[in-house]
Amino acid sequence: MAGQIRHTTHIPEWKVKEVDELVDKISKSRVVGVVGLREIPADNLQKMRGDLRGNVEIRMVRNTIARRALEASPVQIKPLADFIEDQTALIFSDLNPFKLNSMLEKGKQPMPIKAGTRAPKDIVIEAGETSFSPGPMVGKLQAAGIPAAIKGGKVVINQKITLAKEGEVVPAKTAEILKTMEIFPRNVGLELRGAYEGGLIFSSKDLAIDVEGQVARISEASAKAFSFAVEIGYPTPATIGPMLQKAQTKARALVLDAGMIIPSMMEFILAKAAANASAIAGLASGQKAQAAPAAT
Amino acid sequence: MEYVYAALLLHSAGKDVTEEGIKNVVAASGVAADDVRIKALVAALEGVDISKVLSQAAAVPVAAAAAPV
Amino acid sequence: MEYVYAALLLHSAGKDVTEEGIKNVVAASGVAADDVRIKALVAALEGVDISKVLSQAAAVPVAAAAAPV
Amino acid sequence: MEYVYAALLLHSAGKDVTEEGIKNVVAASGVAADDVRIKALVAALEGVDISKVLSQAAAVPVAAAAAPV
Amino acid sequence: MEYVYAALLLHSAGKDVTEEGIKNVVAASGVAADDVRIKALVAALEGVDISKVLSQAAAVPVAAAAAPV
Amino acid sequence: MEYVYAALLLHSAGKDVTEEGIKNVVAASGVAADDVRIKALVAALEGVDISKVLSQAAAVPVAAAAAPV
Amino acid sequence: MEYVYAALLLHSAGKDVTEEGIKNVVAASGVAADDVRIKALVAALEGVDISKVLSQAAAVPVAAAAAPV
Repeated sequence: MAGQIRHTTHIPEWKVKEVDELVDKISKSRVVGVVGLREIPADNLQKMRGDLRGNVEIRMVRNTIARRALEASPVQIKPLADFIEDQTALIFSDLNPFKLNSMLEKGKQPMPIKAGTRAPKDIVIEAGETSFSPGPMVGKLQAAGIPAAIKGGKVVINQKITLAKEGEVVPAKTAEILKTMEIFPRNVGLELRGAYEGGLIFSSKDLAIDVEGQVARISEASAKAFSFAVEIGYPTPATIGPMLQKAQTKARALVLDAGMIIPSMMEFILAKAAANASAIAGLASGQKAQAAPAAT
Repeated sequence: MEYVYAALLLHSAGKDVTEEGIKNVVAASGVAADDVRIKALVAALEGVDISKVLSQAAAVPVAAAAAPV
Repeated sequence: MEYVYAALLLHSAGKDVTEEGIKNVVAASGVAADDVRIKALVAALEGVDISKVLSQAAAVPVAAAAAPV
Repeated sequence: MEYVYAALLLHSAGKDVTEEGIKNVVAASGVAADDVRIKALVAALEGVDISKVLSQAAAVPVAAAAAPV
Repeated sequence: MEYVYAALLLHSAGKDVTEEGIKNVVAASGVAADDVRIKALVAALEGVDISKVLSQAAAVPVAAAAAPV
Repeated sequence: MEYVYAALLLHSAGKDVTEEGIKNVVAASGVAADDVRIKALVAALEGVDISKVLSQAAAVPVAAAAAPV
Repeated sequence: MEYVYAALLLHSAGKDVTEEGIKNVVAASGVAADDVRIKALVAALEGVDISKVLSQAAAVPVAAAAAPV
């Protein structure tokens, strides 16, 4: 809607040209993305552009221009405009959005956390030796709440400690000591906020590839399906073995519970009677306190 | 174990586990059913809650069996 | 296990687990669906509360699934 | 599980586990035998060494049974 | 273990495990029953839920017995 | 399990495990002894080395029983 | 879990786990397939050896299953 209001105002010729160019670029690209540029050091941006060349093109344009170009594009692409705010750029690629995202993630650079900002994840200091030599550093660490001591001529952290939980505001003292310890809790770089491909809009949440999660789901689903099939008694080459074993176990349990006299089971039956006897004998010999009666 | 499986088949099919039932089932398998063993088996089952025994036995082997597959 | 996966897919999608449903899903994977196996599965499912059996089955794999990751 | 018990009865009685055998045994218990389920069971048993499968089950529970107590 | 077996026999037969009961059973086997040991056993079992103890003991031997087979 | 306990009592008391012996012991517990079950038990125990089975059973459960605690 | 079951069905049927495959299978169940989720699943499974994952999943429950009893 904002776009429509702008249409009524006068637009300089150069802007129209830039928008047209972008619209053309958008229409020719497999994947169009909106990236956040906040806090990226200039040298890092340069390096990223070099690393990505050939796969990814970054276009830094004013937000109003980018927005106007997206709004002038086919209707499925328009929602990308919603991701434009603050310092943004448009990127174009032939990689699929997931690959594009992981490539951008890899290009991120660890950065010190600033005092007064929120921890992006739990900030944990591991126990162990540090690279510091004994001196005022021990006091500084201790002052920041890190259990440091000198051992064997080295500054050692005695135990693992969480300095800040995810989402907590990091105080100045903590930020300072993290910087000194060269612990950089933030990853700063091109932040893919949203991407368009083949009629679909992907948000950053969609794009984070959760390999472990999906593998766990696959394992869980297959194990569940397997147990399920055995439970309902559906025979397949995979389930028939366990089904037979289950039936056998049930039959044996019944034999033992009822004390049935089955020639092939006599050893089991005697063993069970003997185990029962040792359980009782264990109690009788004053071993009540031990929960494993058979053990005596 | 023929007789036990016969008893479980009957139980699983919702039938009473009787001497006659076991005899019929075992005989259907093509072996001669031994009356003494059947009587002994049915006597042993007297007062036994088969469903309960089976449900307690069930949990372990299903999973335990997974590996060999 | 294709047929079991198909049945669980249907159940998971909130659909009734029918012979036709399983057949369609299995066929969509590109393999020829075997009627005998489908019928046998549907017969085994008769009277089974799928959600309940799955939730009982769940205890095992959740833990189990953790390791392979 | 009727069909599985029937199969184990046959095996335990030293008979081959065939569709006909299972059918006879199940029918003798007084329930209608479902051909499709029998076919599926016999198909799944093809190439399976029942004695071996059963002996493997025996070994496992030793460990498995310990924990639940 | 004679006394323990006698106690289990009584329990299994649905009888109370008393000194007299154990004495009778042991004596019936043809050995002289030792009153002191019987008293000690009955005293130790006082307040013990034998069924519960056995059900806990049960899990093990089923499996344990598998090995010798 | 009455009959099995009776057999073990006899064995434990150093007596032969005979039909008569089992009958006497079971009867002493106050229940009517069932001849069929006794016959079946004695027949099934023929050729079984009770001492050996008990010593094997004793060896395994010790270890197995350790875990459940 | 529809998408995961679809992937397992394809794998189990010997087919490649592709976006199109999952889409077809899920659609055959009668629910609208969510392209974004399918793409995310396929992207995550790229390079994952499903057979290996499944064989590990199968092996673990042996131990894991003991607990729920």
